[in-house]
Amino acid sequence: MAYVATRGGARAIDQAERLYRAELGQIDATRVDAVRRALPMLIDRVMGEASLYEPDLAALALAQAGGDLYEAVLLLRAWRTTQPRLAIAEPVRQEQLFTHRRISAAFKDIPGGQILGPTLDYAHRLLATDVLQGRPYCPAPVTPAAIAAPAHQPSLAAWQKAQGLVADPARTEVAPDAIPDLTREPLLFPAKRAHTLQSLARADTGGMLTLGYAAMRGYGNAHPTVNELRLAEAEVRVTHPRGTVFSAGRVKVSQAEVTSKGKSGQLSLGFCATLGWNEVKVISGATLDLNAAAAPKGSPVEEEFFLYHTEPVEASGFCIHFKLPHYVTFQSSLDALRGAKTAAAPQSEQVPT
Amino acid sequence: MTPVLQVQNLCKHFEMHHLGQRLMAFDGISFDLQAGEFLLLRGPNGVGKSTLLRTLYRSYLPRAGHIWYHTTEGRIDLARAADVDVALLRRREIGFVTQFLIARPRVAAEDIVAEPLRRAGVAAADALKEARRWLDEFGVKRDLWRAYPTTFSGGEQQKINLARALILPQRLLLLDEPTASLDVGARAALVRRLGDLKAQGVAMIGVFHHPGDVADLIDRDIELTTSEVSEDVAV
Amino acid sequence: MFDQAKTDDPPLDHGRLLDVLARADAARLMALAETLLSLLGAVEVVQSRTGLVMLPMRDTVQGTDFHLGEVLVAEAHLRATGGEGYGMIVGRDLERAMAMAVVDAAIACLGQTPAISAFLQSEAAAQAAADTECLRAIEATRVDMETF
Amino acid sequence: MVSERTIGMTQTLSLLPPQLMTTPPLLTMTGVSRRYGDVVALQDVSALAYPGEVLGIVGESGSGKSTLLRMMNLEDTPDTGDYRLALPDLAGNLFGLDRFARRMLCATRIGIVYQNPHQGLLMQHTSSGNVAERLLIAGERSFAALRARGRTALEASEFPLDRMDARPIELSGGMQQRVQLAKAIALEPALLLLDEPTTGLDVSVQALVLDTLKRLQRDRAITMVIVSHDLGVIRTMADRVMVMRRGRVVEQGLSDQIFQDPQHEYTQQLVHAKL
Amino acid sequence: MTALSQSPVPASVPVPDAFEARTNATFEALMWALSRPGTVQTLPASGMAGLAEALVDRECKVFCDDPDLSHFVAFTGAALVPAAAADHAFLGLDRAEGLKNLEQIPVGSALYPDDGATVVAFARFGEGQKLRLTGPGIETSSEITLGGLVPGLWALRAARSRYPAGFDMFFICGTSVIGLPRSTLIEVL
Amino acid sequence: MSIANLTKAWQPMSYGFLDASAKRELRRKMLKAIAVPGCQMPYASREVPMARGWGTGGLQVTLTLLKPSSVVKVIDQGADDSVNAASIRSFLSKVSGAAETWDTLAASLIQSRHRIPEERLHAGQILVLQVPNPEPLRPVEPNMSIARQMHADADYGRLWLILYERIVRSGRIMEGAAYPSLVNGRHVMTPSPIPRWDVPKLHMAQHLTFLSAGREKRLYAVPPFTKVEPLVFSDVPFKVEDHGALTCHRSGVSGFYMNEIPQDNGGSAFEVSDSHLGIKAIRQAEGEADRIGATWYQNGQLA
Repeated sequence: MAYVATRGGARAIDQAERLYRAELGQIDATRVDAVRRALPMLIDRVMGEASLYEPDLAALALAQAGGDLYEAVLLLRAWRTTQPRLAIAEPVRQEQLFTHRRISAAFKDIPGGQILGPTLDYAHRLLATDVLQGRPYCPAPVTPAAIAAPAHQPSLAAWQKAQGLVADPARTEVAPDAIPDLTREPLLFPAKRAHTLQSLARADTGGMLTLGYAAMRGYGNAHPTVNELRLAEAEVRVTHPRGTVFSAGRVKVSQAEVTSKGKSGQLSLGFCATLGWNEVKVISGATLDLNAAAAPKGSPVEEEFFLYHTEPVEASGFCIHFKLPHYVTFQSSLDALRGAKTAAAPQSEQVPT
Repeated sequence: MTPVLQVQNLCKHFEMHHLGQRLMAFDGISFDLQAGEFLLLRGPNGVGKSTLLRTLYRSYLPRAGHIWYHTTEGRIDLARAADVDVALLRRREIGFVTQFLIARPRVAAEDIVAEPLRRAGVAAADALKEARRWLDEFGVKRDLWRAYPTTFSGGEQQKINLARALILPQRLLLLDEPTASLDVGARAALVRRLGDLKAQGVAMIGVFHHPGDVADLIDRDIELTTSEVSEDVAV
Repeated sequence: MFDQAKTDDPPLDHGRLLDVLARADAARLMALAETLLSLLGAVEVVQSRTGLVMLPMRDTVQGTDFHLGEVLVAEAHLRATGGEGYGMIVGRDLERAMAMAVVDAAIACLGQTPAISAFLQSEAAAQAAADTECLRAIEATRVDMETF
Repeated sequence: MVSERTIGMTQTLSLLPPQLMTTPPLLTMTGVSRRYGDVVALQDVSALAYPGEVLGIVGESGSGKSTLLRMMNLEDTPDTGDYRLALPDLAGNLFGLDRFARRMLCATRIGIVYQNPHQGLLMQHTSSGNVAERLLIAGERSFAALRARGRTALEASEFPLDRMDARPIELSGGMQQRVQLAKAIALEPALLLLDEPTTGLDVSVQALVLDTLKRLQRDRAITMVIVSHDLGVIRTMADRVMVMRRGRVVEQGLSDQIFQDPQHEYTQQLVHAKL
Repeated sequence: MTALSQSPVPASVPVPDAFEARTNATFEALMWALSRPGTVQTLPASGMAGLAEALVDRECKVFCDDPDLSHFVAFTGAALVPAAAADHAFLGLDRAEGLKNLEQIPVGSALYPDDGATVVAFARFGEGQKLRLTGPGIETSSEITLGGLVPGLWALRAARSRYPAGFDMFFICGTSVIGLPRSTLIEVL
Repeated sequence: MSIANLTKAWQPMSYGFLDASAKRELRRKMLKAIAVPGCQMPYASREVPMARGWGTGGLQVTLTLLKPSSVVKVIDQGADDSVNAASIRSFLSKVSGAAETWDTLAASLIQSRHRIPEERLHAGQILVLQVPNPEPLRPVEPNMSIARQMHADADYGRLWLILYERIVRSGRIMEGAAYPSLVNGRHVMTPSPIPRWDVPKLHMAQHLTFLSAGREKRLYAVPPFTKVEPLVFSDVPFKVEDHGALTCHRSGVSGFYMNEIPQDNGGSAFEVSDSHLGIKAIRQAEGEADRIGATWYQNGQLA
């Protein structure tokens, strides 16, 4: 009988995974469907951070990870890698958003009006304990208005630019193919604005809130006021082989602008948008964008700092990689350390000086 | 015999831009100087004797005229010679002796004196030996040789200066009141050295407050007369 | 239900009809496509797959286009003797994309036949109605600022 | 070659080309112009430095003198101009060299001492290490030789050897300049560039540093270009002086002539302000 | 080894399709060709199209002087560009025109050596110009002969190489390929 | 004919996990990496089903190379049964159908974290090293753009300076793993955090080595027969760890890199770090015909 190594790393990891998955039990389409229907806000958050829009797969990722957000995002991001990129859609423009919610805190009323849309902002945060006592909670239906809201709303920033309240920098037209893409090229600093906004769109919600909150509390240069916040649906406009542009469907997006008084007597605006509906993320992100311009080196609102540190997959991966064995490199350092100790006494004899 | 120096219609004036004025120093100076000849410049204070010496040395730029200087490689007009050529000649064969020493901190007296020899390529030890001989000759006390002249009295500084200026035999020496503030011993040493140099064929032009000190050396003199003309310059 | 639509409406342009097909009810679209398939003759499937479409957005502050992230889509591309058909829909329903491609191919080969036209009109109407219903609910959340 | 010398506003006196000096200049720069946006930093500047000579460049801040020195150190390329050093294996306009060749040339043949030691030194590394880095770039791979050559260079710069492994950040300004100097001369460069090397130092320290420079110049006959707004420094150091103003050379000449008989109105102002 | 039955990965053994198998084998040949400059490696199919499908797609800029191949390259999604903008160039180096194109090919820079292009050309192996190769991938030195190439090619390569900037070459002869990376020093014998 | 049979079955995963365009990008960069040995090539670095820092860079290179006939060995800290190695190996075989092996000699493809096997790799083998931080200049220059310029200039003076000052301060070079090494006389690389013991194995080797950092998005290569020279002074020789005289308490082999196992009695025991070499030695001792291949080190000395 040949010698067989019995330490069994393979067995251990297999059993460890079983132990984890035993807790979760069987995962079937019903459970995935339930997760998708029950947790739409969480699904949106996972899709935004994974930067992959597919609610069923996000639900599957959440079910499979038992709700561990970082695991779910990693699952979805990794799965993304197996799929070819077919096209780059036409850029989404604010005036084309099918808008569900649109508010501004900067003005009492704005052109197009304040549309609250779906929100818990003014709800009382009461636990529906009745549910645990067998009485289902049944939300009351919306009473529709007689007329429909306009699907598209005017841009507040455009009004502000027209009023000269906000700088209106000339923009250069970029073909969708030529938009910088940080999933295909490294992030270098000072970052291109397209990289910054893409990185924020994919960033970790909690991390952005933390750094954004630091800026809001006073570690930034500017106090943010929500200029315009939108929850909306965007058309995914693609090109038919014959050249016709059409919409392949709609996806949910969130978008926020925050503002504060800037230099030269104008307002400064910060911007952030993401896939899915996630208000805390876009307000935090817009605050970081607003504060980045004048941020001191090494401060949490400096672009390099917040972009490097809010990437959820890199950050969580690096954090947990410290669980990996490092004994070979540790041994090498130990050897160098011991060598230095023995060499320290007769130093001059060992080494030419 | 070719003269060492031929000065022709030399003219110097100063333009003072801030005053918008032109100050005439001298005009139409011409003379020749032979090897071993000693020429005394005479005239009242302010007449431009020192200015002429400095012009010959090219510390001042002449306005017009020529300063033909004869070298072994041919003649060169110091009035128009390239800066590098002037610098080269100053290192090799044209000396200027003043009563002012630009001493540098932390350089010993003997090193200052030896420097021209060092620059001329003499070995350090030989240069130092020669420097000490001249310090001794001019009566600088032995315990000062290693000291820094910045702290010396005017007279002692002047001795260092002379030793330095005269250590390297030149072909042309310009002497600007070298005897001023010298003690009797040093003055005698200076005159001895100048006599030796003259005997070796060095041509000299001097300005002396007391020409009697060098009366035996003088071959010829030139009297400068006042020609002060100030004119307004269109600026 | 096709007879509900007015058949004298002008035909939809290509972009509009693709919009409608991509959003059309899956079951009704499939049913139509199955009926059209036999009319197309030999069909070559060029592509039937899922993949990603990168979705850019234009920042409202500086006008910079940037990438929001990728959207999973199903794509179908086929060639029939009289023309080609293409379908792309958000999501991963490959059959729905194929059905869209079949209808698109049929339009390319046969034009907007009465059956196709009726389908397009009624789907467009249904989609508009769904949007209106949604927007009426949204309008209910408008804050009226001129009530004091 | 006849160099035109502008004297005042009223007359010109042409100097003759060198007649006795047969050695060619080590440094020849001709027609160098450089604009930064709308700002003219240098306008048709030419300069020569002969072997063993000390060329002083004087002018107020913004006159272009430091820009010119940076050009000599190949840190920047002019819009037009030619720059040559008469060194073996080095032909052609140095502004045409690529980054890599420039870096090697500057590391091995040109030394520079900056006004701000932070610019020339790695403040967190040892003083000897700063000198060693220069030797390492030139390919020295023996640790013993690095130590020995570092020590020699520091000693020549009159740096106290018991502090050779101290970091510059722990040293006084004068000492920092000595480390820069040691680094600059470690490879016996053909050309030593000094950019306000004593500005910001105490007067006594300044004198000591100048004295070290003088001594080096005498003992090693290194060609030097020294830039300073301080006339005293230039007068002490330079054989010849270039006076710069607004990116142009307004006057040049033998050091004693520039200080005793300045021709240009601007030079007269400078000299009178000093005296 | 224990089977990880519970892991949510498809249980069946995946099988590469023909495209995957072909491009994988093509790349392997190219990789070894470049790793051992001058050695002859075998491609799964003859011609340049196989290299194109293994290497280029919509993220690439390709120069191609053969119309048939251009059509194929366009199908991969790559942009067809002038030689001066190409990251991959499929050239006919049997004629002077090819040399003109090679003169334009990007060589990258010391800062971004990866901007130096990949050049693919046909050649005849075992005849023509004798070359001595030294550099990484070659233990001491080796000699090859490459024919069917326009004169001046090696001089142009030498003139345009400024290591680490430069371009990398593959020569194809039937299903055989030889790689000459920029790190190889070529002496024309 | 129906819509259902026109439609292809959903392929939720590509062969070898990576989609074709990801593989093409890696292929392009791998070729450039070979063409400029030791020079870090930036690449997009896709997410793979493993957390960043767990070998995602190595994994992408391996997945690009994999085919059903590949024979794959994966080690972490020298051990095939190390948890991370086992995990990666089983993933690789599952997505590619490639065979798994623990035997260095049998492998066509070896992915490793922190070690190079003790048996000599032969021509035709590919070693993929996982790299956490590919930038040797990071200790002297944290800014990535400036570091890149320093590589372009071959400006390694400050890297040498660190070594110089280590000797000045400590009397010897203190660098442990990831010893900076000059490749092909031009680019300095970090040879991944392998011990100094393993660095000479890269010099003029028969095999091809790829080094890939997933989180940092850089990959580089050492082709066969390429000079890899650790930065050392001519009079302060490069020293590998002092393991030449140690003996493995489990397999009895000596003269190889060892793991130190602290003992209850306060001392240390040693076991050979290349675990399968130890297994082969035990099998040989038991009279089995399990051949140990030629090793880089013999009797504790580099052969």
